Amino acid sequence: MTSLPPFVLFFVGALVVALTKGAVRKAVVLGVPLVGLGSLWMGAGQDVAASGPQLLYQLELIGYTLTPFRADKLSLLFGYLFHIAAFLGFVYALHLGDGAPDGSVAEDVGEDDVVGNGTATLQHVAAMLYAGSALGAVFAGDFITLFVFWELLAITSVFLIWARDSERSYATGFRYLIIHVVSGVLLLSAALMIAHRTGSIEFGAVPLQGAAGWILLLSFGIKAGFPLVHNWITEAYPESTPTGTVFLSAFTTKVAVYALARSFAGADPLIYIGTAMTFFPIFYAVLENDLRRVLGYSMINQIGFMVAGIGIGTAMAVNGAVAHAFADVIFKGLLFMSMGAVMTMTGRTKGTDLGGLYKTMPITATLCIFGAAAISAFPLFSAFVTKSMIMVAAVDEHHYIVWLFMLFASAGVLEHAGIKIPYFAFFAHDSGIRTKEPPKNMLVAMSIGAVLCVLIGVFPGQLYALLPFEMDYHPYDTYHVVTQMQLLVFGALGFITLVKSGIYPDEKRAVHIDAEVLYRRLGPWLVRTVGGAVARVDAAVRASVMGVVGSVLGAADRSHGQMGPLARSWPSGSMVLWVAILLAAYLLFYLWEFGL
Amino acid sequence: MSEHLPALLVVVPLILAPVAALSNRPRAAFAAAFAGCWWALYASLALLTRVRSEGVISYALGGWAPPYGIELRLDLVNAFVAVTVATIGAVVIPYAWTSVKKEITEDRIPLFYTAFLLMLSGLLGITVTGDVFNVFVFLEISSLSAYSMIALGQDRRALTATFQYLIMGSVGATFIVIGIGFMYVMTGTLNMADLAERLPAVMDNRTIPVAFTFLTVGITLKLALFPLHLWLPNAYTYAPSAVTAFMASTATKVSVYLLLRFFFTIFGFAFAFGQMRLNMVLMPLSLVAILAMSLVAIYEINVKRLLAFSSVAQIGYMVLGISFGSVLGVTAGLLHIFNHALMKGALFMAMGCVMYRVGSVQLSKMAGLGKKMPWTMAAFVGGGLSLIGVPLTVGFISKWYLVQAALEQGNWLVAGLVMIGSLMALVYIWKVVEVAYFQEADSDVEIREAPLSLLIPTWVLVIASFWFGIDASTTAQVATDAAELLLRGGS
Amino acid sequence: MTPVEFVDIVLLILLAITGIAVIRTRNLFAAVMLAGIYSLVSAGLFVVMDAVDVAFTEAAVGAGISTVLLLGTLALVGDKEHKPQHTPILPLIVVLITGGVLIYGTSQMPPFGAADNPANQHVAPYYLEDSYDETHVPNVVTSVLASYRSYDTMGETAVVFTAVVGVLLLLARGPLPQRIHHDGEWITVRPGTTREELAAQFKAETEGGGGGPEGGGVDPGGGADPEDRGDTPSGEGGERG
Amino acid sequence: MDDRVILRVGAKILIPFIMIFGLYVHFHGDYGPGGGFQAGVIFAAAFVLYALIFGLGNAIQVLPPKAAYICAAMGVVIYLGVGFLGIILGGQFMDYSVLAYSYTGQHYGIIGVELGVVTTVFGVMVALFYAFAGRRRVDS
Repeated sequence: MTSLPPFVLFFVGALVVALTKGAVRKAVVLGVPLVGLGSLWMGAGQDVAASGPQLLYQLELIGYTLTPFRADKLSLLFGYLFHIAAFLGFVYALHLGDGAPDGSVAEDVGEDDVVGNGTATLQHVAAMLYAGSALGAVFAGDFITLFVFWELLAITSVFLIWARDSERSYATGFRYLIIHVVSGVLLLSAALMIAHRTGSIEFGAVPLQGAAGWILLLSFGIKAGFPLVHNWITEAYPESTPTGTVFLSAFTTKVAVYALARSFAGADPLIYIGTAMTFFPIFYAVLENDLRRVLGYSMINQIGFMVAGIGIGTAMAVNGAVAHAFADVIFKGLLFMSMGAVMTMTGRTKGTDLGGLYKTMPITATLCIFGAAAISAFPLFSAFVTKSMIMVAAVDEHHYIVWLFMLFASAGVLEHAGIKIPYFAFFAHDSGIRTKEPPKNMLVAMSIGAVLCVLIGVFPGQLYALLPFEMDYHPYDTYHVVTQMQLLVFGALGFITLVKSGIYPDEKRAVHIDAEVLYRRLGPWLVRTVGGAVARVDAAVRASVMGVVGSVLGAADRSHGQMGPLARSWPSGSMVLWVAILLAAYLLFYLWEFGL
Repeated sequence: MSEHLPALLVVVPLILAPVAALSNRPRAAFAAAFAGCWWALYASLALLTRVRSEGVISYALGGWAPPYGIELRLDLVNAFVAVTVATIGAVVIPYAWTSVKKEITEDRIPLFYTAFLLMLSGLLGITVTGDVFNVFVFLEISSLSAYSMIALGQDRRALTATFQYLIMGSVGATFIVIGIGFMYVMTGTLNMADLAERLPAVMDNRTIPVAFTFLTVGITLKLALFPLHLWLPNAYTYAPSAVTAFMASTATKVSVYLLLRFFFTIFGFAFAFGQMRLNMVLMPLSLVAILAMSLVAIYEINVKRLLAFSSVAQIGYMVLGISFGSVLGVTAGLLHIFNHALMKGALFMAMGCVMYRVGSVQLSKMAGLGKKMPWTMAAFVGGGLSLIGVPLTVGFISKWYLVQAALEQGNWLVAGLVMIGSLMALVYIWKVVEVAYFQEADSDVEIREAPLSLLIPTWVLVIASFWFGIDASTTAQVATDAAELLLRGGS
Repeated sequence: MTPVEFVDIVLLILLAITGIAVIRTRNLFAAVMLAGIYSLVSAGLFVVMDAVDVAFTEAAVGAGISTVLLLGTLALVGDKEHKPQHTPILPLIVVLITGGVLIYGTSQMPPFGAADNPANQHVAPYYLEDSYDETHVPNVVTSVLASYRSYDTMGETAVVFTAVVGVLLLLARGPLPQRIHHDGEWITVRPGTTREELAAQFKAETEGGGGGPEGGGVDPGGGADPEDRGDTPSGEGGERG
Repeated sequence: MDDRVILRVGAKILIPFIMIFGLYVHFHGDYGPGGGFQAGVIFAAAFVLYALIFGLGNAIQVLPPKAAYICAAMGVVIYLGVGFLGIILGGQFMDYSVLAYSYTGQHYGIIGVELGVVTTVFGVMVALFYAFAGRRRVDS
């Protein structure tokens, strides 16, 4: 028994959502992911288990085979994940269109909270299409199909940013769109080259040699948030609506991780790119005040682990990468949801504006801590059973330095995501804000997320069974648990020291740190120097690129703009003169070619 | 009857022209034009089917054997182009009825349809003939009728635009006839096949490159290859909507066909590309056309003019394909003739709808139209997607072949430039979408959706541009076969 | 120099003189008359080249009807030409270079009228030898035009018809609708509307809005759409002729 | 007008001859220079001369603009009709040989198409003349 391509259900669902209201719409947005998940599990899932990879609904296009639905273990895993993520996201966003949540929101919380019906429709439809596009991309069996959904991902998701309906979100969305369209064009370019070289457009492993491979890598890299092209993540996520960010965080980057795993498993450069990604965002994250942006940096950091795992390329590493992607969608979703809840109820996400919310939002605070524990890889939480696979694989393959960096980054995760997020939002100094728990559907969504985090952490076997490669791995041995606990304890100590000495997140006191733990001595210094250097280089590159672009555009405007010689109308006499000049030029050229 | 189709394809619309003029009633003239266009569609499709199954069709007019009499000669190449022209004619003519009633005074309407029929038969006549002088004769018919129709535009500037087109078009036609004259001097024949046979014997004479030059300049002027495109933007901008849609999708395409016919069939690939290195001229010019004209389009604020500049860029794609001188390249060029006709027809027709309701196609006047004219703007977006080259549209098929042709020759630079051209198309289409969908409309102006009689033909082309983007097997097959035929240098 | 060559040269010199005179004169009436003379001289030249039919047509159309039509046009637009703003140096240089290259390029052309020219070797001899047998028309030109290549002639007839369709579309049915600038708005005015009617129309439309415009406030077609800069061909006015 | 006696008398004498010459050129086209095109122009010239001398009003009474316009269109119909006749009688388009036996068919065909040409050219020339002459000066 096979099933329809999963995106179909979502696209049809989007149409229905656009046309319905109220209870029917709510039933549809919740039903579509659940029905989709069920049909995928019972249909293609069983077929793959029984008889291996399935290529379905193939058709011919100008001599190439399009495969809109390729099901194998890798794509199925992401397929299930995206259904779950979509379900969580829609539960979380269910209150949209009901007017202000609970009617209790303070007057001055800004425009983001009172969501009218029009915006709600836009968000639901966009989210539905977005999730469908992500599924389409994951099940694409060829580069053309992939390209279509790749661009659709960009186009549909940008509406989630624009849904905030402010000048800034509009500008941000536009930049977001441009970089993703560029990514798509690069993907298409690479596909053309690959088709030209191999005669096939199958979306499979691509050797990292020649222009095609590198262009493809760059295309995937933009979506995955590789260093220097990562800015869209930290720019766009904080600009979206509270509910929109939950969707954004789930799909785009994970599709890129999937694509990398599909095409570039075992490509060495990915190890170093991934390591860099785990590493550099930490400095930004520590300095950042907007908590949703902190989560954006954390996102890059987590993807870094996955990218490095894919780069290592062994069965365990790739398994670890995709498993971590699975876990990440859920715990990062949970964190974004908790911050979204805070934002919905208070209208703020700045660390300095918040604090002390645990008094009025105890449930949200608790659930947030669950997410924080998961991302920090506490034993019995999801990241512990997934990230460790990547670390182990790194050691197995003798990438010790990489392993050290990842260890450091893991501590950094605890620092900026595990502790900073819940601490500044719910504890720290009391900001005096008194509010309520968010709407019930938000709490339900967060609870499901938290339960999943724990379930994966406690019963990793279910997840492991879904992984694409066979392996024998047990996360709960003494060595792992002890190592991780040590790391966590020292990480926590570091944070406490920093806060108590009054130097967090202010950076001027770094020299006074009494250092016993390697990362703690290095940390502040790195924050100041390396982080600063990265920021300076980044800014310089950006400024010079923008300078060049600006001057090119200026020149273009002069020659091609309304009154430029290429755009304005010419007098007839000049036109004819021009023809005569060309006639002479052609004549001379041809007589020359002819041999005079 | 069916053996006379090659002649009837041209002369039925031609005789309907004076009939339309004599009827002197808008409705009757329209009926004549409608009949002529649909007859042409039927005849051209029948001919294409026949050519595909039986090979080249030769029709000796007056029963005189070529080269003494005039021959109509249909192979895959011109049958394909004839179908393109006739398809657009058949779709535009029902559109014209409503659109023209609004834009042209009623007493002019019968003569307008007369001119429309003359232009159609002129273009078809150029396409099917196997005689070079006959090409010139029908070129005159189509050009003269085009001038008069453009001049009917509502804006006074239509007159200046027509005047310039008249001057430039006449220069182009004259150059073509001078080139033909030189060829006649050197061979004593006007029949294309006969010319191809007799030219090699006199290739060492310096008159041949002169003929070659005049034909290059004349034809590239007619097809508006940069930098001889100067007549095009204003002509397309100020012509009545239906005329722009028809002209933009057919007139330059037929000139591209002439380029292929003259340089591949008559002069022969080896001479044109080997000795004269025509590609050295065509490739840089077409690349500049793609980049510079797309850039101009980005800055343009009159949407019809924007699309006109985009047309010049798109012509660049066709010529670029041809300039590769390979089967893949020429296939890309031929495919783009058909594909661009569909998408640009749809886009200009959508702008015609806007013109009908808003009375202007200035970008500033289009704010909020996405809500007020949803079907029109959706059609624009559909055509725009194709122009950008999004998969599942015809534009993608063309670009795919084009890039493959570039890669086949290891020409990475050109492949990259084609992609950049697509991005630029994205920008200028987006510019319109942004205004239409994301800007607030003037609330005090009441604008309704365009009437169905305009929307249906527009959407026929939009759907066709998706249909042939999804199932490109037929068009691609015909174009590939035609390209192979051209490169074999004969028929 | 044979007498024919002498006539040739005289006629060509006359042609050149007339041509230059047409370009030089600022009086369009004189230019039209000179153009007629130019046609007549060309007709003479065609006679010398044994192309009697062509000469006949040139005389009838070029020197006859076209002159009348051009005079008719002058009656509508006046007979004074604006002084050109640009010096003709650049065009002159371009024309000289192009012309020079062309003369060089065509220097290998077969000599005019030689029997062994390719043009006289292929189709032409067939017409000369066989056309009478096949059509019984003594004038080969007629049999070629009206029978062998009658499809071309059909096309030419259609061209002539197209010309009249074009002219009638533009001229014979009253003025074209015009876009005029009124009170900051561009509107389309149906043909046949007089200024008084327009003013009345505006008054009716702006009633209550206060102060309808004067009749003279209407400025038919002047200037360009302000939003549409760059669309108006610049310098067109100074380039006439 | 009345004082231009010489012009009027001269024109009255000339016009019939011009027309007869037109007929000659038309029908003699088979044997010497000339044919439908030239004949059409000559007829039109005679008419234009009449209009110039006796005024546009009189000319319009002789031949209304509409008639000229119909002539222009009818000529094309006649020409193409001869072509279609070829198909109807079982030959190719424009095939005169099927119109009658041997070269007689050629004669019929040529006379037919020349008639089309002369009608169109005459009609077009007169219509053009009317179009230009019938307009007022723009800037007056």
